[in-house]
Amino acid sequence: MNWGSWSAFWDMGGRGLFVWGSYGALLIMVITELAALRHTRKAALRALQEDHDS
Amino acid sequence: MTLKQKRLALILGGLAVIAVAVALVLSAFNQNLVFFFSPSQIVAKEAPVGRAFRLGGMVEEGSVKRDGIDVQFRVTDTAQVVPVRYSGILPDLFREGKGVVAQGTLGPDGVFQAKEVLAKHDENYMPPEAATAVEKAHQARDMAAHTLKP
Amino acid sequence: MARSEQQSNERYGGRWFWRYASPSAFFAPAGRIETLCWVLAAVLAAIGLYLGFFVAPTDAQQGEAYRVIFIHVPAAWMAMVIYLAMAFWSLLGLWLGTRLSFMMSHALAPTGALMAVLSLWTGALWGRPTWGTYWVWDARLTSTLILFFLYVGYMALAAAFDDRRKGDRAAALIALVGAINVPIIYFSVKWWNTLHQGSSVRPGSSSMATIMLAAMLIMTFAFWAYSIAAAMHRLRTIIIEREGNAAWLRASVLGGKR
Amino acid sequence: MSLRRATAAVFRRELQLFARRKSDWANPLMFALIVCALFPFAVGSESERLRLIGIGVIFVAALLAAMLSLPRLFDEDARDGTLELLLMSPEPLAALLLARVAAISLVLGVALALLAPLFALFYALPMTVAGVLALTVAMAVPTLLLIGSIAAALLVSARGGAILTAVLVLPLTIPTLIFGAGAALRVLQGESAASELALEGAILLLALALCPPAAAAALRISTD
Amino acid sequence: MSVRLTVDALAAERGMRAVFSDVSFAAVGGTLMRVTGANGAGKTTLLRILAGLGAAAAGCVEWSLDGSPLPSTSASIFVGHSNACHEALTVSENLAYAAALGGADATPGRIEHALAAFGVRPLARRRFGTLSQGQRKRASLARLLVAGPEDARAWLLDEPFVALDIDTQSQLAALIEARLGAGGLVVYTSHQTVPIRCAHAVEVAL
Repeated sequence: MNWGSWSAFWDMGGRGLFVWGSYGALLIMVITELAALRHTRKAALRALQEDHDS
Repeated sequence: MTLKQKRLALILGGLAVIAVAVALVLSAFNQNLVFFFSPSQIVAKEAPVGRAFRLGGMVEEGSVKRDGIDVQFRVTDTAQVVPVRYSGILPDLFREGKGVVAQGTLGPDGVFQAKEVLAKHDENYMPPEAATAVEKAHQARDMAAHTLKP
Repeated sequence: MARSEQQSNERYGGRWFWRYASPSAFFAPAGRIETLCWVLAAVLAAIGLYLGFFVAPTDAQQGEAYRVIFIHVPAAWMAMVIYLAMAFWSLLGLWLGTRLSFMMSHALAPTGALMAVLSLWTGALWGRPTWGTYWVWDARLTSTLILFFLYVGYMALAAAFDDRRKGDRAAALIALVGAINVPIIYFSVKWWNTLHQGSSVRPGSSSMATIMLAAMLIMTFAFWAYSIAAAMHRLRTIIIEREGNAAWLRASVLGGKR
Repeated sequence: MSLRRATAAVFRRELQLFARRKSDWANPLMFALIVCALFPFAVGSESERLRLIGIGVIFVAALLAAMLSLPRLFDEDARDGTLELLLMSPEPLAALLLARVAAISLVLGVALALLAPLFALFYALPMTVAGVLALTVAMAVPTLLLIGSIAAALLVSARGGAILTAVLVLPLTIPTLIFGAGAALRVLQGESAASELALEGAILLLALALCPPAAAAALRISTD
Repeated sequence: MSVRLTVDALAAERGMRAVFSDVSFAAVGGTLMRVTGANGAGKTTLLRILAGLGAAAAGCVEWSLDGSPLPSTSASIFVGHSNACHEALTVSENLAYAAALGGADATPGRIEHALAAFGVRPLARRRFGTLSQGQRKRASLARLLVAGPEDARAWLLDEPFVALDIDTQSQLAALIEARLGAGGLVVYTSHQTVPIRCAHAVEVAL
């Protein structure tokens, strides 16, 4: 185990801003993409459904 | 000429043009290309005076002297040494014995005045000339050590 | 001259790959691949992050800052790999005229662009503490930036046509032109300015400790799985959008709900 | 024989059009001139500083000016129907497109190359640099037009053509920009520019061989 | 010379929507073929596919001359809705350009002859942009004749009689008749019924 405490873990040897900035960006981008994927799928299904109903 | 023959002629023409292009590229790479100057080249006065260029090599062990934000160190390719002056914050990876690239000008006193110092964590990162020189020096030292041991 | 799908179908009808080259046949397998890859991505990412943060030791030179490598390098690789895959599907689409190939390239592009942005962003945050600068105009950085531009150009071009068939083929052509140009750009930028270190991944050599390398490779596989899953999801959405009139699709998508 | 006649006809027509409508070549030149004149206002007028940025500004201005004339390649033809003549010709389309780009490059390339030394005066660059700059601009303009012809062909019938052309074309012209401006920079620093010139030429030749077929394919796609 | 056109199970789509499908017919030199159909039935699309300007969604188009196959682009002259003339060039420059692209050598005599057939000979040296609409139409139709009588290409005419006055309509009809008499193949679309005498008339309804 590398980290004595949580604060040491978040601090990353003084480089926390850079490390967590990177991982945070990854998280935000992945969440954004997943949301976009969901959104377009829902829109496509809705269009299909409306097309079907009418 | 039929359409097919015309196409063939055009394709052959295109290939010929590409061949000439490749020849030009090869001739360009044959000419002397300098991205970095090594300390040996600077000592041999191959580098321009008064114009900005890049100096590549290793930071000599024990040569770094800090004075506030002013730093002086020497860059070596194990054969020759060039003193460097720099004022500013050095990157984390700047270590004695590690690779460094400094951009700046060579003063008339023979001291390299660096405007920017960039460091690398990897030995691969060095001017190719310096890398081979370092490697050769290491080999020579190792061989000397081996022969002396018994 | 590009063939129509039907012509290709007649000509290559007997080949194995043809069975899955139509949207209807690939819709269901794509769903299964997608599910598998989401699971794989999550599991691999968990293992990789655990190894990267709790097992891999602090780097001797860079301290903790090096831990960015576990996402930076995979993202940079994926940005390139996805572009190659996109160009490959584009070539196949132009050559054989298969609808599915174009859909595949469209499905890959946004994820590829995301990987390019991610590798630039993490690279900047890693470069600041280690090299001493957020950005240098170095060959690899610059060509990743240009790769991002090419992704954007591809997506913009595909969206610029009202006629979808035209948009497909036009975007495919630009993807191929870009694929030819990327190496040229890379070498010219390299010539222009070289700063990035050589690649550190050579198993067995001392440039990277085994555990660090293992964490990075596992993260790379996680990125692969994620990219495939995202692309498959997008592919299925595109099939739903485009093949909305087909009975099989209505049956499989809407059938259960009504 | 008929191939030569067809390409000559395309080439001649383009020159005739330039002769009849002066704005086709005058506007890009004015654009380049104005861009070059704007920069000193932004960065200051000391000749030391101007010399540093001069080569880059002149080169980028020349490329942008050439890029502005890309829509001229096919848009008008698509509107008046002459594009159909080109597409229906039994001669290889790539050769016809090459003839057309050659005519435009001849006019714009030579004009911009002749203006480059004038721009060099604005930026206090020595005459030797101006000469190399003229040469590299003369090579870069055809390269850009060749690469651009692919995008222009694709966007004949698409929305938002002009901006999208820039987005697609400019990243691909980076190599020619690097070596073209690099050659002039070398001469400014008193070194030999031979290798940069060779590479600039190599890129032009590659574009010459690869772009016309791609542009022909692009045109077939977008007019289909 | 004997041109032959074979169309087999042709289908076309526009923006992913099917325009027509399963169109098959064959025609040889000397045939006048009229393509009919409502607006949006795909008449222009069919002609563009025959000319090699558009791609078919399915099926094939084959041209042959005396038994040997021809690429679509060498097999026909297409006259569409646009005049295919640049406004800044003179009429004869425009015609010479069209002829050179078509693979023919257009001598000034030929061009004048072609213009004369449509009664616009004096316009040869005028800029196309200065002509009236009717003059433009006639001048652009002269393109059909510039290559000369030995030119074997089929004529594909999309609404050729639109915007023509009665005189010009009959001039064009006469030229089409002459062409058919010489063994040429003419395919056209038209909403108007302009009488054209010919031995072999076929109608394709879309």
